[in-house]
Amino acid sequence: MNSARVKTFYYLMKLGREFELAAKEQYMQGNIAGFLHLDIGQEACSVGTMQAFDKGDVFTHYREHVLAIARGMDPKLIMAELFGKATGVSKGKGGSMHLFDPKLDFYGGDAIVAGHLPIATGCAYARKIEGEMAGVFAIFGDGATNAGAFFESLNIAAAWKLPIIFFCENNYYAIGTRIGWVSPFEELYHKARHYMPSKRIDGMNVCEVYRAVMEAKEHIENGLGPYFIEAETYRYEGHSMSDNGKYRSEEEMEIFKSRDPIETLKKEALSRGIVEPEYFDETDKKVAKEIEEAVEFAANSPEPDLSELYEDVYCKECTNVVP
Amino acid sequence: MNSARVKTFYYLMKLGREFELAAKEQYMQGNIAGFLHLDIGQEACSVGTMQAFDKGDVFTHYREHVLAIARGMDPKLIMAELFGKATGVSKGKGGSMHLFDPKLDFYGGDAIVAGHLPIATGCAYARKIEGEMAGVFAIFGDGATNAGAFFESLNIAAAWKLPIIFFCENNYYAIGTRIGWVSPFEELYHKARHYMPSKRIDGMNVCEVYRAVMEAKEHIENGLGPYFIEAETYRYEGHSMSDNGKYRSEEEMEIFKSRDPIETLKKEALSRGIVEPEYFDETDKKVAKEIEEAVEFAANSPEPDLSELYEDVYCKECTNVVP
Amino acid sequence: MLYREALNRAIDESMAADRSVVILGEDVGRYGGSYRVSEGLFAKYGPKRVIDTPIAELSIVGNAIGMAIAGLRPIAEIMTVNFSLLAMDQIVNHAAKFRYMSGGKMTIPLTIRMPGGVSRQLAAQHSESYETMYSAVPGLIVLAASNATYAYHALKAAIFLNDPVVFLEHELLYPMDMKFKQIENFDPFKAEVVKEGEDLTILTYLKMRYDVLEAVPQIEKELGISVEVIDLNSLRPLDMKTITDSIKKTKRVVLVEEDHKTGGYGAEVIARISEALFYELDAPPLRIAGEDVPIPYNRKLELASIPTPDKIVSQILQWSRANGI
Amino acid sequence: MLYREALNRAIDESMAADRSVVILGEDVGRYGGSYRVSEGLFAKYGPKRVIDTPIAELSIVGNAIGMAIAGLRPIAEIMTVNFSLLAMDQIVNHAAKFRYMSGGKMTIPLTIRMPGGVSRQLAAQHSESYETMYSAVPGLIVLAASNATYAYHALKAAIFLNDPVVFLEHELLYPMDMKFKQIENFDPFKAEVVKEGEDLTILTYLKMRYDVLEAVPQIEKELGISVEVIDLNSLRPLDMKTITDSIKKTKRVVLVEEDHKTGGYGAEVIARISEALFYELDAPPLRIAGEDVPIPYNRKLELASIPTPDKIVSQILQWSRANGI
Ligand SMILES: Cc1ncc(C[n+]2csc(CCOP(=O)(O)OP(=O)(O)O)c2C)c(N)n1
Ligand SMILES: Cc1ncc(C[n+]2csc(CCOP(=O)(O)OP(=O)(O)O)c2C)c(N)n1
Ligand SMILES: [Mg+2]
Ligand SMILES: [Mg+2]
Repeated sequence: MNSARVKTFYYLMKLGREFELAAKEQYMQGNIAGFLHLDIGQEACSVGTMQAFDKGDVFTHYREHVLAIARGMDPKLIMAELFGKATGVSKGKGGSMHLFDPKLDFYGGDAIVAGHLPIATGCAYARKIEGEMAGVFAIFGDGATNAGAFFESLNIAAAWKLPIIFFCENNYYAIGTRIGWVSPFEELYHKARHYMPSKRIDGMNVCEVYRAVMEAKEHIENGLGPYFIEAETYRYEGHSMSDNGKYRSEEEMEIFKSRDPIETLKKEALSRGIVEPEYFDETDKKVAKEIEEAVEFAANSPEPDLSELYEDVYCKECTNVVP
Repeated sequence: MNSARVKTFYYLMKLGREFELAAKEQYMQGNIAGFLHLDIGQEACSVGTMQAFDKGDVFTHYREHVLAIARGMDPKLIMAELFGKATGVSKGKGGSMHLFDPKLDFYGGDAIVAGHLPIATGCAYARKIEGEMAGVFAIFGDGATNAGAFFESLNIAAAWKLPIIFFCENNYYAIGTRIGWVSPFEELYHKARHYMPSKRIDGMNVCEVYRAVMEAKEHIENGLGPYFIEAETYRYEGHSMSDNGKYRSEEEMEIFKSRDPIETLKKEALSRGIVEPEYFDETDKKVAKEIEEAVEFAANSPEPDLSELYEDVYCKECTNVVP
Repeated sequence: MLYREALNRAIDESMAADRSVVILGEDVGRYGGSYRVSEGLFAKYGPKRVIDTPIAELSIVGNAIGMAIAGLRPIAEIMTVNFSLLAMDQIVNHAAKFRYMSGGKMTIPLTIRMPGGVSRQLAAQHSESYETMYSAVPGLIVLAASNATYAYHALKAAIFLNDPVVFLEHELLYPMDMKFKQIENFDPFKAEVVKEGEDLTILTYLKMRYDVLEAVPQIEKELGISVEVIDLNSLRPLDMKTITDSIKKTKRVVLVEEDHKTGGYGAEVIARISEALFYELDAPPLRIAGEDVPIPYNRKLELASIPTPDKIVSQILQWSRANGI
Repeated sequence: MLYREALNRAIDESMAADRSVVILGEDVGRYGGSYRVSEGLFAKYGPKRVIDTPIAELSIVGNAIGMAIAGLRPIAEIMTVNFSLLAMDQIVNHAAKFRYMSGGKMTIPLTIRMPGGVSRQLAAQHSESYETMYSAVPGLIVLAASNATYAYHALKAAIFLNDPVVFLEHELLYPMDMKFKQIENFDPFKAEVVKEGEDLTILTYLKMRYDVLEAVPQIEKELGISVEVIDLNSLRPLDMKTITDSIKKTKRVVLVEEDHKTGGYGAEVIARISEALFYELDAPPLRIAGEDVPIPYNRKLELASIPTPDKIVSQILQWSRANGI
């Protein structure tokens, strides 16, 4: 890994983490409501994947703030969305779970578990027949791998050799349900074997995530069909703000915290002398400022106008005629 | 295989085939309507499975006349159902696709592809917690193996080690769609691997089907969890009476017809001297008579009374109050 | 022109005109469609644009949404309306909501065709009408094609609209030979006054249009009145203007639908009329609809479970007697 | 008693009384239920009867049907009503139809609990009310619990009924502390006259009951009338008798529901009233309902999308002016 790349990893993971911490705080202050799913602990997945998969379409679920940031979405616009403001990326109508930006080919925040997978698969189909082999990236949790929609997507993507990467963030829990209680095995890449190349990686290590996705990208771009990656990871917080995460043991938490993606990268970069020590402090300061600005931007933004209620239900041509 | 068993196989397969031929004729005469899915060519699956799986619950799809016969349902009552008569096994309300008989633990004729699989799986759960390890038998086509409901069922059955046999009749076509067009491989037992023991057998050979199900039965009865069998088979007729089956080649048809389950069994039994030659003629006559009687019974049975329209929507206690 | 030919032509012409139009569904390709609606298209446009799918309705619609996001204009065929329940989440939670929850950034130009209704002895799992469910969903457009002219024009319109459209067809209509008229500036959202009349408005749609038209002469004769028949065509949006104009004239309204009465689409129509045209009505509105039972297989029971011309006549006569018409 | 405690108690007592009662759903076991309805049950009844399922709603309901066939009395919990769309095929094509299509041989004693409604800024994919869809299905029973007393008694009744019941709960009610009364010979199918009145009948259910009750004093004051409030409780069957008795007295009816107006459950209620009680009504019926838009995240917009006490007052005042009440 070259220095520039490692720096970017660090910067984005840090930005992501600080964003989440700020969001948490704002939630507790009542400026954000609804379901808020934090990505803390899983930043290596969000950042490593988006750095590698830099073209093509991205479909994601509701735990997507950091993914969106890593894709290039302005944290200001995300924070404003969380605040429900008119300046938010979805005009305040979507909230934390729905951060859409077609300009970044970023579609998501689907709040129906596995619901985005058939959509991603269909998108991959369209890209393929148009000859755009950058393809599609679809990310989801361990819980999603028990859903019919997930399996149908694997089957179709494999049958039609579609350019799509399935990326499973296996953090072992779907809310309070341990994956092993509801799946015959916890190593979920087995579910994709016989359908496509499929591997399990360390999702706490951003470089490993990056490399795996680069490999997968080459595979799909060469028209070899879909690719499956299972990344072992962990969320430090509860499932959402209304969950205290108490169903997990302290030991388990500690094991994963000792593998913290940001700390690991920093230590590694320092010990191998890839990045100069000052970089980290400077970056931390820069990030703090950016996040502060994002919160400020969100706080000072206007709420959507009431007239927005009936906007965006239908397209303009249709709005005239449909109720 | 002992002589008695082979005789039973022959008798039931012949009875099934003649039943189907009679049903076809009655359909063309206008005495049967709706969707009629014939099992001709697939009798080894219907008979071999039910002879082996002689206890436990059976869940099936709409191509189920011969399965029902092999389970012990009276052909008269099935034919009457096809005629839509009050004496039919479902009082004329279900028709060909819906032959239910809880007394035989026979639930089926589900006309939603793969729709019965989660139900069978839930039934297996209940049997398991009640300690009844005879378990459940669920039969379905190749087309069903692409449905979310199928995958969810494999996953759950495996996660909870349920006593259930998944039996796939791979006749290569779902109506006019060749399985290879919509699945990454045509050998469908791969879909169950990693979840449970899983094998592919010759579904045109009733003895092989029988043996495979016996093996599977032992597996589930011993509490080892689910078992998957893929049986290669072929339907000689179109998907239903409204399909001429023209999307398949003559050669393909001939190959399978040369493996005809009834003829194969007869030849084998004769050449190995397991069954005396007279048995076949006698049985054919007996079968012809039974089927004739079934048609007669159906033809002479009364139609359901109009008052039946609002019967059976709700249970008796509820009928008084619900619209 | 056969009803199914009208649909075929609409798809064919749309595909010829715009290469972003694709069709997907079970057996739509090599087989030509289970009701032969897509016959010939596979040969003409090839497997990339005429897509045989696995039996996985959730994915048929989900995939189509993804294609729409990628810039295609997919037509998803659901073999029978019943199976659309497997795709309900994709239709309602995804297709219908993406535009709104993205603050207008997402556009899902998607047409979902669904044959439905009570055909001939297909029994409970193959004989439904789900217009209630779909027409209740903000973000969806719901059209119901009763005839070749409407089917052709409305399907073309649907394909080129930038919103998801649920396009309902009736299984018994496919082989019917119908008059066909090419129309300029067609408005798919307008109801059709099929027959003018002065004393009673009958609202209907899909196959019931024909049962109503069969019943009308006898109703007119027995009651000595003249009946106006309106085919709603578009269920969401509903053309309240045409309905209102008619009821202001006739002062009476009957709605005929094939679906179960309780919770049928007619409930919404009657509720709107009762709210908006209360003072115009000279008699209580009447719904003639399917019975509140799953559809039975036996033909006699099946016919007893849905409106027929005879039943339409007798229920209207009974209603007219009760209300002194 | 908290609303959720009433539900918990109903389940607990049912499980204690009959070992065939089991509960399954996402996080219902070790976690205690995402709204804490099943708290304590796992410890008490163990993993065989309190079943943590994968995120696979189709299978949750499908499995439950299979359990019911095997002789159990499953309670399937769908975490939020939106996700029930994934199970729609199992609910509508299977649970609701098996008895009928088997000629009465199959019995599916199944309760499907679904929290729903507009909670607090959960946005479009988590804020629905699907009572329209379920109450339109022959073979289903649909109950809607607005309060602890009804929740407790009706849920117990549902569990021991021999037909599939869709049991609707509202997310905002779970933590509400409510009066509770033990009732003998409880009838889950009966509507409740919450408040008697002479001049106007307001029909409502679920959370809107509270919004209506909050609005009523001002309506009574401003209009100088007395209002009768009825909580429908049971949506299928609908207790037309209680409704009829009330309207015969008051001559006016308003229905308040949280769901989108177009195609909401209220349509059926208003249609029935308009058909059956036309001559009793002195004013057009009125529906006060949610707007026809997906539910937005922003709080102000969210509140604008559903009825509130203020809006109930103002819409009724406007309606009364327009109709000279
Ligand atoms: C179809 C559906 N069922 C249930 C839910 C409720 N729910 C939201 S997130 C979640 C857990 C998902 O877990 P996982 O896929 O592992 O992702 P993670 O949250 O761990 O990132 C559940 C059950 C939902 N949103 N959609
Ligand atoms: C969910 C669903 N989708 C589509 C159909 C229409 N349909 C009925 S049978 C069938 C083909 C099934 O093929 P397969 O599973 O291979 O069984 P086979 O008929 O070959 O025995 C289809 C598509 C259906 N009944 N249910
Ligand atoms: Mg997880
Ligand atoms: Mg097949």
